[in-house]
Amino acid sequence: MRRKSVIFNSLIGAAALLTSVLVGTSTSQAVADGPLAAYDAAHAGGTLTLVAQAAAGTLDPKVNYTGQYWQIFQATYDGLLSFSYGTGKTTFKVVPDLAEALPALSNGGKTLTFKLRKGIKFSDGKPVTVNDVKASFERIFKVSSPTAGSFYNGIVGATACLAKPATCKLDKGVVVDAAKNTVVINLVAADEAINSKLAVPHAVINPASAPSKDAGTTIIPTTGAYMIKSYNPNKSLILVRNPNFKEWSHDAQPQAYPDEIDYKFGVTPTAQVTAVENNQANWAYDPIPSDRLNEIGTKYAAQVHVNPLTAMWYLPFNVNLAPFNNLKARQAVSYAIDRAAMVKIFGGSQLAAPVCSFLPPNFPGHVDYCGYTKGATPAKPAKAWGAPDLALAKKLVKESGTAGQAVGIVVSDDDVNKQMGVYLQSVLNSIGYKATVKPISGNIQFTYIQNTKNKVQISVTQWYQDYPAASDFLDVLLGCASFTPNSDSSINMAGYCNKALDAKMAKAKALGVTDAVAANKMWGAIDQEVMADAPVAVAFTPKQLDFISSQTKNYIFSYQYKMFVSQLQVK
Amino acid sequence: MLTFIGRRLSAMVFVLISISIMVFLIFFATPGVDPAARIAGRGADQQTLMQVRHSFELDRPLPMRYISMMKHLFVSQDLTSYVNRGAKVIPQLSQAIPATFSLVIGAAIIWLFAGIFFGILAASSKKKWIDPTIGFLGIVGISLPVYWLGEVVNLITQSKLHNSVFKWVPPLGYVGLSVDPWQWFLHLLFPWLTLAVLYAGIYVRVLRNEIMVVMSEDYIKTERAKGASEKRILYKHATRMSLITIVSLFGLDFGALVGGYALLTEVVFGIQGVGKLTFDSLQNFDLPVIMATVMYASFFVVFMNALVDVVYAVLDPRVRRV
Amino acid sequence: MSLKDSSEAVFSESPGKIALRNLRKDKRSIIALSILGFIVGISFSAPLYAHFVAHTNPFQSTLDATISIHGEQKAVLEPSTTGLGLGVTPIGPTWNLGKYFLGADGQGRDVMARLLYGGRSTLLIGTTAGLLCIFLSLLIGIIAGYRRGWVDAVLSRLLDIIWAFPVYLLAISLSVVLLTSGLTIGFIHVGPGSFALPIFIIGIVYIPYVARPIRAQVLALREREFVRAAVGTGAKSSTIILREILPNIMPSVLVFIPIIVSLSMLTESALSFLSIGVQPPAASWGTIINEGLGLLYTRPIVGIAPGLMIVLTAAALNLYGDAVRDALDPKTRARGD
Amino acid sequence: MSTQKVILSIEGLGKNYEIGSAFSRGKDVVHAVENVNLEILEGETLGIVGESGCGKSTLGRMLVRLETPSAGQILFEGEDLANVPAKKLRSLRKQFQMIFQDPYASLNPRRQIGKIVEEPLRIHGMGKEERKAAAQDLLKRVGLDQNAYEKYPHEFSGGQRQRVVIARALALNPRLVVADEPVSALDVSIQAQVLNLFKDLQAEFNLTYIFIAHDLGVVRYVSDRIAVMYLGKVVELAPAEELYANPAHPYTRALLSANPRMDADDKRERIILKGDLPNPINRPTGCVFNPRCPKVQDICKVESPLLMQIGNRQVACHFPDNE
Repeated sequence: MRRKSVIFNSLIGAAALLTSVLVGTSTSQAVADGPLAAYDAAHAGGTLTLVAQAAAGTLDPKVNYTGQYWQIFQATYDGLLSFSYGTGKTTFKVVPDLAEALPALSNGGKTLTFKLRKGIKFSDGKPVTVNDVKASFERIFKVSSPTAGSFYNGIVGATACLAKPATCKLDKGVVVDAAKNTVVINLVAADEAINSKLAVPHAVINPASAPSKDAGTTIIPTTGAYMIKSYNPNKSLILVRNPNFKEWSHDAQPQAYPDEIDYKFGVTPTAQVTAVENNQANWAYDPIPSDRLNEIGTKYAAQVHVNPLTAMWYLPFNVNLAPFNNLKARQAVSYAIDRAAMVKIFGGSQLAAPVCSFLPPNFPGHVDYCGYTKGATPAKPAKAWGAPDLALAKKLVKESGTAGQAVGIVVSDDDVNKQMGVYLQSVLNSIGYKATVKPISGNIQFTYIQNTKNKVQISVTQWYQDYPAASDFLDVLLGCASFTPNSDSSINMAGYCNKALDAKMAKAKALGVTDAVAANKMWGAIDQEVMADAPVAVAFTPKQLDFISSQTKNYIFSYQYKMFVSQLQVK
Repeated sequence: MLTFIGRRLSAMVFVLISISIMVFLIFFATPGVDPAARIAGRGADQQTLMQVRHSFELDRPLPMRYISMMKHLFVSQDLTSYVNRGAKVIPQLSQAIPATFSLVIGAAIIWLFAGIFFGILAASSKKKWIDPTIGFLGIVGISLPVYWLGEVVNLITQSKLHNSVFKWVPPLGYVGLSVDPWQWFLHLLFPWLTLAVLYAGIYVRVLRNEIMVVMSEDYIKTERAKGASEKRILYKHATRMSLITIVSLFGLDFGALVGGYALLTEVVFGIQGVGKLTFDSLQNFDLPVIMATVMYASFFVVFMNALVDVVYAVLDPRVRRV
Repeated sequence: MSLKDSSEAVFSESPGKIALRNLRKDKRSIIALSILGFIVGISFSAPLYAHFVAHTNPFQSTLDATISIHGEQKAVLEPSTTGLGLGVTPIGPTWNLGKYFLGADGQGRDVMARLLYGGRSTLLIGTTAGLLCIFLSLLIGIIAGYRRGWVDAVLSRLLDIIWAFPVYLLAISLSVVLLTSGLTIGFIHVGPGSFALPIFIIGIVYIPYVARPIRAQVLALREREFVRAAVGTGAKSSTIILREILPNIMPSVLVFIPIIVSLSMLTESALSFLSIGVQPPAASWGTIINEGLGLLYTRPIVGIAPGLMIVLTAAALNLYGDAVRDALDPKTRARGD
Repeated sequence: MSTQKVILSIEGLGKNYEIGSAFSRGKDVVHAVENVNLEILEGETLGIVGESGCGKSTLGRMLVRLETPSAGQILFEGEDLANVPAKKLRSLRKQFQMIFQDPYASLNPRRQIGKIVEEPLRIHGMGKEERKAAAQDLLKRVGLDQNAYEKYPHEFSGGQRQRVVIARALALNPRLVVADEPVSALDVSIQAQVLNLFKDLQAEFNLTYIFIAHDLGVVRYVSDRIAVMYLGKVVELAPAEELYANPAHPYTRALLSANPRMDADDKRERIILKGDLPNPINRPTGCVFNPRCPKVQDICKVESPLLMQIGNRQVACHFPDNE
């Protein structure tokens, strides 16, 4: 998942299997994998105050696509399945939530059968029924959920719903039986990642009476520990305990500690830090401004939590436009960029690590390798990135015949991105291009660089995983299907389309349904093959830094949604 | 007089319509600004994109979109934001207005008092050093970039000296007067002072010069010849005449500030006023909010302009012919 | 009125010369001009400073540079080594002209060199925009005031629109267009990142401030008898405007110039502060303040120094403006002389 | 006199202003000048007198086309100045010039005297050296010092300035000069000098003057004929001496009696006018003078008297004096 403007989003995704070991850092508390500790009623109560620069838009869980609110939705809404509470890698596990158990598969993985828990009520007092479940799935299409066409298009009947959302009926795709309290979901084809897709907020269960368009700021009744009291995007989001909530699964939706959560908006990042330091707020949402890092790392070290993210910062080249329609030109830049320098701009080696594989560390399919470091080639990669190779880069530029060409670098206009742009300009100039930086508002940069009409040659962007399957990275970002010329929604910014690789990726996906380990091995090979072609240059993988006030206790990091908000203790 | 007011009103409406059309056209001429993809969400497929475009009327021709937006803004008053969907624009605006008024009125009181006091002092003081000193301070006042001054004030009160002298300074932001009058005052104190510095500088200079000009007029010389005391002349004639200038200047400045010119001060001090709302919506390319704030802002600017003109016309009928 | 007999006076001075003489005698103008001269001087010698004194390229990132201070090798961008080791802090002021006199910014570049280059941009943009504004205002003010009627009505409404138009919206939108693709209007092409953008925006924004008083003056001058006399001699409109009206509005125009240039500079810095003015890696005082904001807590000098330069320059311009005004119209000068 | 050539002939000349009124919706019309008929003879001086606001200045400005008439004709050598194309008008302008009341406002403070006097010559295309010589000559003729050429208006007194103004007016060698109260802003001691200058120059340049004043004394001194105006209308037109000796219109009589008497043997009683000059927007019906007229009769309130020839004078009154 991409971060929202200047803001880190949570890493969102489900871990089917995480084979690689998480990279430990000196600052991240080594936490053993395990279940959530038992509820300690002595610490219940109080008001938790969270601060952020801006609200994250609509409050409709089926439409909102930001980590900022997905973190909140975990404590408010429930799906049939959800990501587990717990510690360590447990937080990547999908567990049954409103369903009694994980689905029973039949029909070659194409049919999923759930049994709905009994006795759960919405915050408005009405019981959760199978009809609500069916309506909720139809609602995904009715409200034009951003993932309707990518996550849920495999449900039988989805194609018609996508074409005509207003009259969406999933009579064959989601079959419910009120008497037996069962829900059967029929897929067109088996899907390796279906459990994860059913566990994210876009698949939560809303009352059948929820509006059939984006609810925006109107409040939809919840099932979780909290319900929403009020929402004003320019001021605050207030959550209070859901009076109808009774814990049914300690893993899926545990009882919460604070009585109320006040999420305040319109506080600048530096004011957020000050507020947390002065115990006026419990937690700062936005990244800590670089000039405050040293201060909190020394004076407030005990309140800082750093954890790895499966995400990356990368530079998409436009492979259809000079000079980067030339392989050597792309490789030259990949060799030339000093990833350590970029890490420095980001905040130092404690907050990010250089990488050059497309799949980030800790990600299914990731292999430790680097083809673009001093003394290595894509064919003979090193284990890790060491240093840039400017001499080789200059040579490649000369060989490519693109030396002296003008290159525009399009970056967002926030501090860090702009600095990345300025740095890249220096690098591109030093290897023989005439580079200019074009910083544009972070709110449109992401769509701007996608549209081929805008003729962007190279840009800086970020990707934070959606669900932890290699297909999400490689297929979504570099598959032929993700490239639509002249559209603002063409996530394959490189415009890279390699038919042979596409076929391989399809094969790997199919293999994933039956043999995840073998599939991931295949993805690893695809990764190296793609990077030899260098449609993008990967720079580094960032880490998550949480800064909480001294009076805030019980910080638990979730690999899925970052910090568990409902488990923080203020008493 | 009625025809004059009528003419001013129709000119106002014309200006407002022109501005709204320009804002609209500039917005849609900006590349990459098409809200559909941002509304649809990251990586939305082309079908979803089309659905969103349709439901936000973005697939209709520009003039239709303009009329529809104006209708939602002024007639049904239910225009909603592109970014915070479902959030109605007009309540957002009306919630921001008290903060802006608090900021501007407070600052205005300070700068008017300071400006008038020092202006008269500079023009009347017998001591040789006072006039140049006040003149110098006035120049410094009008030369300070307000955003920079704000940041330096924040650096001092929020960080460097926050743990000693300025412990009592609350964090940045705004607290409503009705919520807690004392906190309202504390939160706004430094923004007031920062904003007032510039205008106090202007008013001191204008008032001093006006008084100087009036004092050199013939009728004042006559008064002097008649033996009126310097003080009496100053207060009765000079100050009264000069205040007419100050009042009209104040009208224009107040209109402009309430209409969003306090943007930088609001941004720097994190005050959720109209300026900040405008700035945020510009950053977000949130056209409905931009349109509402721009209409509101230009209304105030144009309205105060017209009001000052009308007041002038009442005082001096010749103006009406021009 | 002068009661001097004409036969006695040998030398004759034009009002302009008298004003100039007044101005030369005015201490304020001497102080202001020395400050301005100094600032312009050092700003335009920025390349010399960067090249010969600091030996640095202030537009090139040097994230891994090191310098030696007192024989000790130090990284320009120093990763934190205390506590959790979070963050990277640029080197602070060394007060050594050759080596990062005012320290480094987030990209490891010499702040002093950038400050001088920034002055160049700010002065250039401020002056050009100010003069452009004055020129356009003269054009609009004179045409509206002289032609009157519907021409005046149209131009006055145009001024109303500019006056009420949200500057920042115009700036942000135009900058997106210009930064990404450049803009071509007729034969004028504004390239991406060009200084023409801020100059153009600022030059337009302040037109109503200047054009309105000029229009009012022209309206009044038009009724003056010497203008009527010129009409009576059969002079063409252009002749009347150039020879009779223009010389009589020049004093107010001269008073406006320093004020508008100072305002333009402040606006340029505000636009750059909001990231919509001068674009990186180029510097103006506003962009340096903007960059300095990210270092306000660790290296406040990066943000404070350019602010002080702006205050100093604007104050000198305003001081000079005062002196010019008093020289042209001695009424407002302090009593007693 | 009838042998003299008519240089300018005015027929039915009128000027209206529209003004937006403060408290009414419609527009009001001010009749500044209404239906004036005059013939001006070559070489004569025609005085125009009246209270301020009677339209005499407007009339004067219309004669040299600094104002556009709303009605009527101004015939100058067969051209109707009221309807002449702009370009033609510019070239005709050198034939008639105007001198204004305020010598301070009449000179551009930012130009040298010489340049001011030269300007008309420059406009009409005279070479540089030639016009400098001409300007210096003119300055000499109006009685100014040689070095005046280099000076600026602020260095001169009112009387001197008015001489400059005259010099400028004469630069183009005009045939007709309209002087609008040319001496009323000057000290009494200077007035006589300037008036003498006017007289001298008239002979020298063969000029025709239209001399506008509110002061009957001044007009009498220079004029051959005098027109008396009241509320935009000419109420009496007569040879100067006859007018003074024998005013026919009650308004003329009132004006004369208000004027301080020079001749001690004048035995006419003083006539004090009742009330003020009426508002030009709400003009009285019938004879415009009727509300203030000492001899007012019923007909005066209904019917407006026409200007009628009586002897060698013209009077617009139902009951003219005929002593």
